[in-house]
Amino acid sequence: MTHTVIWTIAIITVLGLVLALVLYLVAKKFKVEEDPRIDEVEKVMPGANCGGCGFAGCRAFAEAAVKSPDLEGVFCPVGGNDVMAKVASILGYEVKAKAPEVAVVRCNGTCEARPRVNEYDGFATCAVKAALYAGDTACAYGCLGCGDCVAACQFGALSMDPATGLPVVDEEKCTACGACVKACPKKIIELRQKGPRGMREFVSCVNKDKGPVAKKACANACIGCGLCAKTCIHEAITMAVNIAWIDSYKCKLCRECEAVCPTGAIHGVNFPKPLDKDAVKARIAERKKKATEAKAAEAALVAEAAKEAAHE
Amino acid sequence: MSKLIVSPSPHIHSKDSTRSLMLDVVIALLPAVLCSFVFYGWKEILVMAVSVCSCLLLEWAITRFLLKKPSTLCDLSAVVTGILLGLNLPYTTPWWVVFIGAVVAIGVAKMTFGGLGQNIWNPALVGRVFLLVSFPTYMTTWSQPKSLFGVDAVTGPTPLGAINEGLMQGASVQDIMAQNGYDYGQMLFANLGGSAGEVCAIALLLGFVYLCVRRVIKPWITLSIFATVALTALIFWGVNPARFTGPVFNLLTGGLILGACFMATDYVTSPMSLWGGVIFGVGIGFLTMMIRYFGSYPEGVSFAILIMNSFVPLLNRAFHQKKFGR
Amino acid sequence: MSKSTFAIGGVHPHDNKLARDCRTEVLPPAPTMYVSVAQHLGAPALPVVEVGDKVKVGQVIAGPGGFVSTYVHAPVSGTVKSIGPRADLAGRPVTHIEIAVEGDEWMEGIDLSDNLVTEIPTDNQAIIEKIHSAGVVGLGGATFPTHIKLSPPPGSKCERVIINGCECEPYLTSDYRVLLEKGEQTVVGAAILAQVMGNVPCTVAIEENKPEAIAHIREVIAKLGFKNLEVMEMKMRYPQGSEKQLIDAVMHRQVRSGGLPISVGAVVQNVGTALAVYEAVQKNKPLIDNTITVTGECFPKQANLQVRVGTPIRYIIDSLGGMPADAAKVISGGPMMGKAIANLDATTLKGTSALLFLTEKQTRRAPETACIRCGKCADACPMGLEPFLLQKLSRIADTEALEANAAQDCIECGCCLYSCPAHIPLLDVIRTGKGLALGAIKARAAAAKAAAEAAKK
Amino acid sequence: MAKNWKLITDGLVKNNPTFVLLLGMCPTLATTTSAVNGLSMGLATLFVLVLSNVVISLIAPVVPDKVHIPVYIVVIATFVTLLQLLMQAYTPAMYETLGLFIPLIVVNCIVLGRAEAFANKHGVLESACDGLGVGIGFTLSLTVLGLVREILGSGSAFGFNFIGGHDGMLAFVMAPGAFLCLGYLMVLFNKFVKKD
Amino acid sequence: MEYFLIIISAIFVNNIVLAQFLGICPYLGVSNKLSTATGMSMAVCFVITLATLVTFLINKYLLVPFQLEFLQTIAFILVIAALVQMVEIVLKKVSPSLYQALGIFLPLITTNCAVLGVAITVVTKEFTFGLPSHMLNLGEALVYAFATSLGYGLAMVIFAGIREHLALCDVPKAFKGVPIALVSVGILALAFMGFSGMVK
Amino acid sequence: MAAVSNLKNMTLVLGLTCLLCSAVLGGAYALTKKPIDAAAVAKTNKAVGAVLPAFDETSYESVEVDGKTYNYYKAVKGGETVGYAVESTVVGFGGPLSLMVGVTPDGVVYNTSVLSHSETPGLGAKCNTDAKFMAQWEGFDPSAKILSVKKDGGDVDAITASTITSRAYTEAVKNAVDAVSVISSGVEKSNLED
Ligand SMILES: Cc1cc2nc3c(=O)[nH]c(=O)nc-3n(C[C@H](O)[C@H](O)[C@H](O)COP(=O)(O)O)c2cc1C
Ligand SMILES: Cc1cc2nc3c(=O)[nH]c(=O)nc-3n(C[C@H](O)[C@H](O)[C@H](O)COP(=O)(O)O)c2cc1C
Ligand SMILES: Cc1cc2nc3c(=O)[nH]c(=O)nc-3n(C[C@H](O)[C@H](O)[C@H](O)COP(=O)(O)O)c2cc1C
Ligand SMILES: Cc1cc2nc3c(=O)[nH]c(=O)nc-3n(C[C@H](O)[C@H](O)[C@H](O)CO)c2cc1C
Ligand code: SF4
Ligand code: SF4
Ligand code: SF4
Ligand code: SF4
Ligand code: FES
Repeated sequence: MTHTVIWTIAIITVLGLVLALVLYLVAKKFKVEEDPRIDEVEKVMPGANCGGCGFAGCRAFAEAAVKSPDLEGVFCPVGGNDVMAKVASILGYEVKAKAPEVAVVRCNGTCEARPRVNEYDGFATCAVKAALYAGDTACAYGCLGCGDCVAACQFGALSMDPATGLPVVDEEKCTACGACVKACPKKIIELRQKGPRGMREFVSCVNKDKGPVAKKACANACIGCGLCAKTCIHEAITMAVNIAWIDSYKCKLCRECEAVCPTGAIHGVNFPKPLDKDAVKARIAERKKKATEAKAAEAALVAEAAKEAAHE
Repeated sequence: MSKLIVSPSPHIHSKDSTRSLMLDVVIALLPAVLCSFVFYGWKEILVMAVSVCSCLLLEWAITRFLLKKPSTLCDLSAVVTGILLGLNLPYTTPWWVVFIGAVVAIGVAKMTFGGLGQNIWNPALVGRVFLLVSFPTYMTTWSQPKSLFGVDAVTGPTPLGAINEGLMQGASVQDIMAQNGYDYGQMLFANLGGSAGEVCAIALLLGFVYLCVRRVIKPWITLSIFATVALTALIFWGVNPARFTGPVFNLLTGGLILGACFMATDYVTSPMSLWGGVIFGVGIGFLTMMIRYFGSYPEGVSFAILIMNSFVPLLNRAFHQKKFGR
Repeated sequence: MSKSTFAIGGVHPHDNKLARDCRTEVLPPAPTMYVSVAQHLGAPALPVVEVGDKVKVGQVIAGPGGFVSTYVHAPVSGTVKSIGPRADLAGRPVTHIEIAVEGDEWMEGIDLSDNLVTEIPTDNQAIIEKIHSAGVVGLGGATFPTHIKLSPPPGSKCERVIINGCECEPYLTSDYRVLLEKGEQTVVGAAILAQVMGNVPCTVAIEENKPEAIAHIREVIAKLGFKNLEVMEMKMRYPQGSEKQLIDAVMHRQVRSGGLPISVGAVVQNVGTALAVYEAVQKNKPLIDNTITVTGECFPKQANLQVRVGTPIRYIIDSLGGMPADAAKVISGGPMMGKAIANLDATTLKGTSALLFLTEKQTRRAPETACIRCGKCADACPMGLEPFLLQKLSRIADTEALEANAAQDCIECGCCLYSCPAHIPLLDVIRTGKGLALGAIKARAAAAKAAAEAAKK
Repeated sequence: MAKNWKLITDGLVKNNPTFVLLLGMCPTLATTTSAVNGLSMGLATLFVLVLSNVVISLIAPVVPDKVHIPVYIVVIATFVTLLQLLMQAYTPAMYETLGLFIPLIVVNCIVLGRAEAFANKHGVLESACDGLGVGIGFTLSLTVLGLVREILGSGSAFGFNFIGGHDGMLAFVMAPGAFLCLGYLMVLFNKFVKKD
Repeated sequence: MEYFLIIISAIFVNNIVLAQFLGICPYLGVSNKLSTATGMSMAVCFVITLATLVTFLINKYLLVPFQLEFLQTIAFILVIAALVQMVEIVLKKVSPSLYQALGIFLPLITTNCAVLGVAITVVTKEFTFGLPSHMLNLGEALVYAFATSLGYGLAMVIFAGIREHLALCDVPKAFKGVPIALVSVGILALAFMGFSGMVK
Repeated sequence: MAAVSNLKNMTLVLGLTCLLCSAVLGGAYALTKKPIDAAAVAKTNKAVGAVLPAFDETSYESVEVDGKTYNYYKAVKGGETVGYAVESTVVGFGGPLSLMVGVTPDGVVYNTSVLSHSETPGLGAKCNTDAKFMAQWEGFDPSAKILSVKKDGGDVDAITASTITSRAYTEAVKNAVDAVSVISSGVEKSNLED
């Protein structure tokens, strides 16, 4: 009996020692130089070697993480976010701080504003539809309404409004990843600065047709009249091919452009109060009047000065 | 003028639809179904009715309540599954066993994968094999049928069952055949016991020809199964006729024709390319014979088809259509 | 010779040649014509006239806008009213030149007589120049500028010219009418093409459902005594008329993926193109009109019309009795390859071959159901592709797999979508996949070129 | 205390080894032919899990990196062998039923996984609680799976036959039934228990 | 003939995954792609065969003479763990390409109960490939181990094909991922029951 | 957190762990050896006891019949052999079918039990559970009844739909009975020689 016990101890211990020794020697002899960060990352991994991450074990994961430029698609389901944060800190990645942006839909061709002149009967995606033709309204630039952008958004921030046939952005959910911008074949969605308290001003139209044509196609179209650009004293608005564009970095949110737009193509969102067009117009008129007066005054002054000069 | 329709080309479409194809399969199965009614009578009608109805009911209920999708009953694929399941069961199967078979076929093998077109394994066969494994008693006992039309049908153990059993007992194949009075002519037209679908080879072949003529299926898979079974049997039988049964016997017995013509050819669960299909067929034929000769189950077609179904994704990867200019 | 056809795939839709026995009528020009500058494959032409200019029939109004591009001529005489964007057949804005028709005054030097000129000039370079300046483009559908096709890249050699008279699309009869009514001219045109390509043999390929045309052209060839011309009777099968398939059927050679027909020694030209070549070379007449089939069960009058380029579609419809109430779709071209027209105010182009009217019942797509892996699409695909797979890969935008499975080889014939019993919009989706694959190939080629250039430096 | 209690309950749902972590699949499938078998296997694993977690949390600080796996394995294997000896001595019938899968607890990824993921970074009590939670979670899942398979496959529950001595659907006591049951139970678990 | 029966039995009839329930975790874990599945299968083949060789000898010349069979579990797992680690280290140095193909799967294999399972089975169970039943000798043990791992590879490759296919399919959301994989293995196991009885 | 991985530490820790663990195991083995042996004996006794009348002790022996070796337990009560529990293995439907057949020295089957089988659950597996089938072996006298299934003209009632298993079972019993006749004839012979 004791005999067995002794042999047990002897065999297992010797086995253990021998293996440890051999392992040590082998590891020493066959040492391969490697990025030391791999070891570091491996250390913070759960070490379950479960393969759940899609890589063959935790070490393979660590290697992939070290190689990956941005840790995209490299995620350990067992360790979760905590572990990933540690991994990120080891590898020195930081979340880039970015001015908050949000997706904006630049088409306001609602079903009423833009009568359908034909009916699409193909595979219902904007990409296929756009490759085929201009769309089922007279506007060749407007939203096609098949919701490629909605499908592209992984965050559920987009949805189609059945009443207007246009996509709607849920500002809360939108992460400004830009997937929808890439997906839209009509280049209707733009990422814009979110603005203070979400307030922002933008032209909700991309129609490049001349005024009358655009107007005929869609009641809400930007007709390229340039009133807004003329009104804006901050020089935030530029005109290109019959269409206005507001630079969100220059815009001071005075809402004057919105008030003067004859078709309502300029949208202001998240303002605490609805736009009182008349008031703003009055303000503009006031300012213009003042400006003219000032000019007149100046002219008068100049004239006076000239007079005086002549006088002397 | 109403709005013009705009769509990408082409602007016209062939008359085929999933439903029309399935309908063709149902039509092709009618002779076999009628034969089984003639030979087995009202009990078989009951099995068939329970099978088809429960398949339809389950498909409807699952799409409606679990998947919350529009109903797919109209494509008739559940009817095909129901009929084939019915043909694959002994007419003595109790109704509730048939129902369980339908649950497995439609619920597990088909709808779990997402319904028509998504499944890997032939639903009717998964149902059948599940029952075979789960309720061997019901699936292997045969008793005297009471035929609807008074035709005298011969039953007993299936020929393959009898051979299997006889061999275990040490008898030679010839003895067993003689003892049971098996005769190939009889096998071609009438049944020798077994599942309803094994009843009449001619009726099944008629359906097969119909499907080929209507271009619903291509014959390669079926033919390569037949050829492989015949060849394998020929070799073994040639070497030792006392231990192994011969080609004609193997072609005519045990659901081989039903399996080869209607179940191995199911689009969803067979390879798409010509050569993939041939290898698929050869595999089925060979495995069938191996199971028949060496396995414990007397009948191998169902298992062979299911096993080869598992290889279909690999076959589809390995064999492709011949491309133009490549 | 026995009837020939291509090796793989293909479908057999009912040919429905309703207008086959209608003689070609000449449609007078509309009061105002709108001539598009994008009537050919490649860069749009650049207008060379100004608003207010007076133009004559056949006068150049727009010149080539690039290497792959060609001339556009005034189809009518009159005053240029405007030059600017106008919606084309697909509703997209394209520059059009608006001409208010005044009289019918032709440019000098254009031979308007009916007499057949069989004498072929011997200077091939001059012929190609003439073809170029006449703005001839392929009329088989692709509207590829013909003069480029006729100048093969150095090192490649043409062994056979094939005149494509298959007209395998259902309903279309314009090529058939051209063969019957202008057989002589077409044959001379074919002979010119054969000579330009180096006195090679020339095959006129005609499908078996047009026996009169086959007989007539055989007769004409015999009569005119062209030794290197022959007629080949083809089996009826769509898409026989597709270049690659036709070369396979006629010469039993398959153009490799990404290759041009000339790589197997073939040049394929449509019947209409041959006629246009005849008119350009022998008559100095630029490409300003073409034959259009107006057809459809629901359309009151079947017709083959000789129409000037730039005629508004609505004008053609009205002149034949107006839009039928039950027509739900109007197609420019045949039912398999044609483009659905979104805008009836658009005008005809050089390549417009037909106006087809279909009812909702004929054309409305059935709802898509699950793929049952029947393989019918793969059986039908003349390129040996696997549409069921390509459509799945296209939907997940797996560019690599798409390229590996040859999505770029798709000729967009529509056989797959036509045959699918599950009504899956295969071709719709595959087109985007093809775009992805082609994009990847081009990007790679560009990168390789850039690398090679960098290495040179 | 609340923290330790949470560790235990986490093992039942959030970290359920069978349905969430998908670890220890082999014994899960192989030994659940009946509820009692599942329960026994679960308890056996629980035993090893708790003890090895405790010991490993104790020795972890002194174990060099390069040999930590062999060391942990030796510890675990010791408890497994202990378990084997005890079962052989006192529950020989159950030992035979569970057969190969008792020694295989050594390689059960749950045990080593918990050792690596938890025990070597935490104190003794926490590790014990974690082992307990995960072990109970494992035991529960195995018992439920065993119960379902027993009901479907043999028409009995915990050995009590309720369909009059008839058989059930035999496939469920064989290999296919094990996979099928686990698959469907997992869906139910995700839907009704985890509710993510 | 004997060897032939062992091979058929180990690959088809008593398939290690589908009938014996061993090595399921990596089977479910790394069968998403055909390429990884093949790599893993080859690594498993190598390790199982090597481990069986070593453990068989240890058992025969160390444990049995001293009547220490009860130490099988601990001795075997120690040896296997060390062996796998050694193979990994050596492979990484000697043949980086082979390491890329196989080595990255090695850590997964230590916790794969198939290896220990086969090692223990081989030295404890009597087999009956035809009667009478007997303990395996070294040659048979190695053939058995190799064939078993081939069976693992076969099941793995088939399954990877199926999963790649399913990835393109419209599987109900609740079943996506592991549940549908389990249901699929279930049906696969059902199909493989057809082989039962081929080798008694 | 962990100690440095140098040779000393590595071997030390691993060695120590092994030492401790093996000590624990050795101890445990010593402690459980008795109950384990007892359990093993109890198991045989139970198996033998199930197929033979009461006995005091058993001895494990073997005999060769027609070139096949049969192991058996000879049960002795009060110095007198009360029966033989023969291990008999044949091929059943799904694989080997091993029985323990208890036969009294006069060649009558006392009882049978299944040691192992691989028959189909629900069919052949019933040979281990079907009360009617199992009961018929108690006191089956091969000299009075024919040892083959009814279908083959014998007196054994087969399990429903499992003729093959029943046949195999019957064959195993027959083999055991034959073995016992050899054993007891051998015994008689040796008695005579004495
Ligand atoms: C699917 C398909 C079908 C076609 N069918 C015809 C046809 O029937 N007749 C024809 O002339 N061209 C047809 N074409 C166009 C030919 O491929 C080829 O472009 C044309 O014959 C070249 O001559 P061209 O340059 O004179 O147009 C088809 C093309 C495709 C892709
Ligand atoms: C970018 C491009 C370049 C081409 N270059 C040539 C050429 O050099 N020679 C030629 O014979 N055809 C050339 N082709 C014409 C094509 O081979 C083909 O005839 C044309 O696209 C019409 O064919 P389809 O109607 O079948 O589509 C070119 C086509 C494209 C799109
Ligand atoms: C799935 C299945 C399992 C079977 N299992 C057994 C079995 O365990 N034992 C047996 O004797 N026969 C078994 N059989 C064989 C059949 O039951 C066979 O028909 C029967 O043994 C002979 O019929 P009989 O017993 O009614 O005369 C099995 C058959 C099948 C299909
Ligand atoms: C030629 C053909 C054969 C079929 N064979 C079967 C069959 O054997 N079993 C079955 O359940 N369904 C069969 N179906 C119906 C259908 O394809 C099957 O239910 C699908 O596998 C379900 O996804 C068949 C359909 C066709 C067109
Ligand atoms: S796709 Fe990205 S940018 Fe667009 S709405 Fe969604 S989250 Fe915002
Ligand atoms: S915004 Fe763009 S992508 Fe979105 S529905 Fe409109 S056209 Fe499609
Ligand atoms: S459209 Fe493309 S994929 Fe479809 S049949 Fe034609 S060539 Fe093949
Ligand atoms: S024809 Fe349609 S249903 Fe058939 S394989 Fe192709 S895509 Fe699938
Ligand atoms: S338990 Fe067997 S591999 Fe995980």
